[in-house]
Amino acid sequence: MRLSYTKALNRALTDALAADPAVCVFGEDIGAGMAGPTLNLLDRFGPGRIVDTPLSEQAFTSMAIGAALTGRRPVIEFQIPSLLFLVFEQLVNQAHKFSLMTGGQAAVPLTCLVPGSGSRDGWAGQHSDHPYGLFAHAGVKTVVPATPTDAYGLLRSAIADPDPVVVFAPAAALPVRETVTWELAPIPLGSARIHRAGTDVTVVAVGHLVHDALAVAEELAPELSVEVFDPRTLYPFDWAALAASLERTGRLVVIDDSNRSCGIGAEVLATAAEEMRLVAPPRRITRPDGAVLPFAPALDRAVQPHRDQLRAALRAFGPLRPPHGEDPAR
Amino acid sequence: MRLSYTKALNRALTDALAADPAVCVFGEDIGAGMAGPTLNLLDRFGPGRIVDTPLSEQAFTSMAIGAALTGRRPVIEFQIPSLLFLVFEQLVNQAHKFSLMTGGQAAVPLTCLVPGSGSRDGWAGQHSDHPYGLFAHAGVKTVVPATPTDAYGLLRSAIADPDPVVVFAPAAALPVRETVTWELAPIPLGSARIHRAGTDVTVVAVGHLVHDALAVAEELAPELSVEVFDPRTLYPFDWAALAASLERTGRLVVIDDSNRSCGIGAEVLATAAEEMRLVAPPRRITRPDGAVLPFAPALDRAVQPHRDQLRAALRAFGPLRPPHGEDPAR
Amino acid sequence: MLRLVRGFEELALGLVRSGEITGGIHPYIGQEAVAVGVCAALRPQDRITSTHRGHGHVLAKGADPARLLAELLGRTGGLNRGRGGSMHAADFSLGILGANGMVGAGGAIAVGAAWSARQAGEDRVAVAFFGDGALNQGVLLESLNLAAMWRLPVLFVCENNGYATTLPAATAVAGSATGRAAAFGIPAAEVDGMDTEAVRSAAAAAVERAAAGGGPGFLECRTYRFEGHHTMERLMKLHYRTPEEVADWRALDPLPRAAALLPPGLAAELDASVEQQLGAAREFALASEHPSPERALEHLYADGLRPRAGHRG
Amino acid sequence: MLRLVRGFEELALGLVRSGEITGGIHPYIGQEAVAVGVCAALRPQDRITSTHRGHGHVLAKGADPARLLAELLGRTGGLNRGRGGSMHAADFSLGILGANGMVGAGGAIAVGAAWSARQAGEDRVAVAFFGDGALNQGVLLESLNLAAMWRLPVLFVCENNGYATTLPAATAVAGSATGRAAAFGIPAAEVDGMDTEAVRSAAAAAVERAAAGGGPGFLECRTYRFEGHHTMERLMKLHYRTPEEVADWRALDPLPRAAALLPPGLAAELDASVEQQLGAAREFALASEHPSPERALEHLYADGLRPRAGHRG
Ligand SMILES: Cc1ncc(C[n+]2csc(CCOP(=O)(O)OP(=O)(O)O)c2C)c(N)n1
Ligand SMILES: Cc1ncc(C[n+]2csc(CCOP(=O)(O)OP(=O)(O)O)c2C)c(N)n1
Ligand SMILES: [Mg+2]
Ligand SMILES: [Mg+2]
Repeated sequence: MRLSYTKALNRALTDALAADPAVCVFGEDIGAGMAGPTLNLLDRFGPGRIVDTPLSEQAFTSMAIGAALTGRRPVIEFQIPSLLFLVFEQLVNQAHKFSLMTGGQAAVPLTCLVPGSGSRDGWAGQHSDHPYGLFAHAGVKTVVPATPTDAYGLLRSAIADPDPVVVFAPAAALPVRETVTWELAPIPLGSARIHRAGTDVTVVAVGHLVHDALAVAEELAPELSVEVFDPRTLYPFDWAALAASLERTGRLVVIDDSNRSCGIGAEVLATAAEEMRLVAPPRRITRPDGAVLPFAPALDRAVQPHRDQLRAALRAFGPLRPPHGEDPAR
Repeated sequence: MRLSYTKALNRALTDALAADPAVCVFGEDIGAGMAGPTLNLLDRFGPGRIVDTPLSEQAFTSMAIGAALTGRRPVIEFQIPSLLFLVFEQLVNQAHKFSLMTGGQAAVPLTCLVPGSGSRDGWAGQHSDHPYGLFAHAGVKTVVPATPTDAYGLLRSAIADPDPVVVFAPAAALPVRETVTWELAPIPLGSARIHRAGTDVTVVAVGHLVHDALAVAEELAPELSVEVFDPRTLYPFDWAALAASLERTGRLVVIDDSNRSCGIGAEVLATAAEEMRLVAPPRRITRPDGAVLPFAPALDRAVQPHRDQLRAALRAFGPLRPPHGEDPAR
Repeated sequence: MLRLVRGFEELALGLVRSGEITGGIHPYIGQEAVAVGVCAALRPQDRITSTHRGHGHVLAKGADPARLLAELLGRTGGLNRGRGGSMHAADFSLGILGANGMVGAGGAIAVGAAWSARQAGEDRVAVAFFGDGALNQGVLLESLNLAAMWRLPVLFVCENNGYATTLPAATAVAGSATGRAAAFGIPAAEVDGMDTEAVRSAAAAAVERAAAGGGPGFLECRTYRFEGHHTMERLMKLHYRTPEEVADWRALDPLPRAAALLPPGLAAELDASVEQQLGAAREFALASEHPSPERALEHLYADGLRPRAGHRG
Repeated sequence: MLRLVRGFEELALGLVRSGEITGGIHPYIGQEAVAVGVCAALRPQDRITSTHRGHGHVLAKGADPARLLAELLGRTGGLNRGRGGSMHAADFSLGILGANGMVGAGGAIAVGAAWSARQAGEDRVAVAFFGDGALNQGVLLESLNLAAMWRLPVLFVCENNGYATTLPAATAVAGSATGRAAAFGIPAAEVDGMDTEAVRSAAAAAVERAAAGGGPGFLECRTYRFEGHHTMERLMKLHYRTPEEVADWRALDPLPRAAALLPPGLAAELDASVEQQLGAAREFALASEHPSPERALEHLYADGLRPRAGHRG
């Protein structure tokens, strides 16, 4: 089966709705399935569970919290990433805190799905953020799948999780397709995936950048052996897997399409520097500090991390596999 | 003159209002001066400039943005740190972005002041956050003064700045008093302050923790020479000063009262690991990942960084100044 | 119940003064008729969301005063095991979805609970308590629209005590509370919030209608808090209310008003039983254990995920 | 002006189709009478905030079509130097505080501009344009209260085109737009949004009152967009409107209606001049330079602060 990323999200929602009558979906224009993941859900599950909402993000998010507190498993689809700013209070100060504040009486099994996070050509400053780092800082479970299979499996786990989870589906990952010959299944939150094994450098790539990292790793294969590490879940992060990878490579580059300061790139570098094996200074490739995406397409692209930067960062470790096959770093 | 931190904020507002008729203040219960910084402002400057607002944080923050776009220099006082979550869209997606999105036509000289950020005994989960890292990630100028003099000087600069600035006045710093024999004056944003010179370890301490770091540094003086580095502004960070400090010490500990993952502690460690001189793995002392402050006072305190942890982290570098005066690390 | 709520608050005030309750409280004294009247109209399966000034609602919906008091004291025997304190007290087993530290936040949560009940096919009404200050909070206004549009079984109870901290409602709320609700198509009534029976009967009508599928209701209860906004206010010199105004409202105290309706002797009997109950509550609460600091982050995640500590070793 | 706005959108639609405008636009076609009518009632010093569907407002308030088009093309000659694009087009020199990508956000910004003018002692009215979808956005509802409470010189213009993307206003807005405004004490009128003159005269009355210190006003303009929500809609099969409904509204097209009022011959003359103006705009815009990628973060901070790059070297 040929599976697109968006279709995988749609399948995950469909399967979750079919499996558990407590699952329901809120969002704008989801009846029409405008963004893709909710296509045909209204026909199949009806307006009692697929709720087209007015433009009241704060209230319908709070409603979903109220529903989650009383036995439902709501999913909210947000049309644009910056809507998460609008409901930041609801997610971080309410949903995230209920369990502790009530001494374990309450749980908020709420999933927020953002199909099309990050830059979409021409959507400009207010629609192009990639704010996953904010949720990782707050401690809300945060997922950024890179492939259709992972999108399916992680979204299923997010919906099944008893805590709030935010799932970012990067716009640049939506066109990804996979030929799927296996059974789609839930993938546990908090487990990383090594897409490509390597021995010289670990590249931690987030979301759509996994595909860029794989391409660059292939390209540089004659020069150095790159391990491509996809955390999949940014919070909780699979630190054990990262430590194991760095045990092998000792070198680290993070490529992450969010703002530099206090981003997930910072967290990975910091934790590695504190606790893990590093034989050379780690590097990160990110958006600039405080980035706002300018409209003009060339400027928009200039603000996002790209392959040239990754290539340069990898080569900056110096020649690790000279043509003769010796390895001067060992 | 004996100056308290709160009084310093009050003086800064008074002087800024007196100096520039475009300065105005919005906030809840500011007429009564309930939180301290706005005491007596209403009497002196009148309701045309000191605006007691209804509980409409989003609208009055947007209003302040509208006023800032059209020539005013509004200051907003927020009663509790989590109100920043409620206006995250306004600050990050509107105020921060206007300058770039308009191609430089517009500026938003808006100052947000949070007197009493972080934990206040007994205020529990929703009132005890220290969300400065969120703004540093977004790229909004972020200031956390540790002393009355700095509180005065940085707040004056924040108000004079053409961009939005968020000023956090940690609850635990409010009781700090200083005997001020100098002229209070603006202090430029983005410049760090070294409170205590040292040669063995640099402790980057944020806000009220500067005072804890100083106490621990004194206490451990016989064992090791600690430099206490107060960034004062978390964004933009004074990287040059930090690099210079690490050039001297080569060892780094950050103590920061915010959540660990993707916090300012992560940023400092990451940047140091990437670009600066480190002779030992850096460390950070923070709140735990995803922390929510429990109500019971002993639990609340257990979640905040404290001196014991700093002491332990410093001692973990091993004996640097043995009784004989030799320095095995050199 | 009026007496219990009043007595509880007086007890708590004493424990704030003696330093045993950390952080103070927002006393409910004066407003008891609202919580008691509304909750008297509710069925056990109904749910409520409350506010920063929540003790009255929590007690009136049936929470154990001993466990509420233990919560205010931060003890393991507390409703929330000492993790929530005054502003987050909750008892989910009784449909008390919690006090809330954010003004207006409970409104839409209650709407969600109402939606949830309908989706689950359960006959439950949800009640949102909130103050006049919350009338200007966007999320609350949004939630009026959703409740109306979807005809949800929810009752909005605005306790208009005339002030949001120091800000008079008269200078904060354009138009009227009931006018706003009506503009969203929600039947709205103004009630004397110092009269328990008036509140109860208005609430009962609204609950009955909501339960029967008639959609949301809205009550504005005119009331007054006799104490400061927060216990901390005693340390400040604030002049936002005149002593005369306070005295005028104190004259409307719902307690004597309710007592006057009782058969002779019963009032004293009730007083005695409340006193006994509160004495026991005090004893229980003060004897309850303090939670141990190592367990500070227990319950942070419902799946038991243990977060990384803030330091190593 | 009606023709200019219509012609501009048609030109822009062509450039979207040919791929020269990246990301598409939210076409204003059909709603021109609102922007043109309201802005005809404004004085040069007055200010506006606009929406994601903002071209009409920006042009009607006087922006240069050539520079607006260059903006949509992301060129340095654009109003925002190519940094904003369709959803953020602004001309502060003309009091155009910008289109805005967040529904409802412009409302309270306009209230702030009105407050600002009053505080500065200037006679300026602020106008907030927004759609029916924004009627359910908390910040907008909050801003109605602030404007009313403080009697600010602001005019709220709700362009009710019947839909928020695919969601019919009838299933999203409980009560009515004007009823909501009235509940906050704001004089509110419903106007035929397909009739430029009706809109102009209603707006003029409200602006005059606001400027004279009479406080805010609210107009609900019933209108319709003839095109899809966004140009991308052409690629989707959506069925939220019937072809009959679209045809009925197209019959009310404000352009022929306005043309019929002109002396014979003038319409054609105006058409020709608009065509010429737009031809020149197209030429200017397509000839304008693309900004250079090294300058991607110019203007990020008004004080010139240069952020750290996202990579080293
Ligand atoms: C959204 C929000 N804004 C501000 C505050 C700070 N605050 C707590 S209570 C309060 C006043 C609330 O007034 P009202 O809603 O009338 O309730 P009352 O205190 O009168 O019971 C304020 C401003 C808050 N907790 N949440
Ligand atoms: C706060 C917010 N919610 C959702 C969106 C996504 N969105 C953009 S336009 C739109 C519909 C707006 O409807 P309306 O206000 O009626 O304006 P119209 O498009 O009809 O002109 C939506 C949902 C947004 N940009 N901002
Ligand atoms: Mg009140
Ligand atoms: Mg519309």
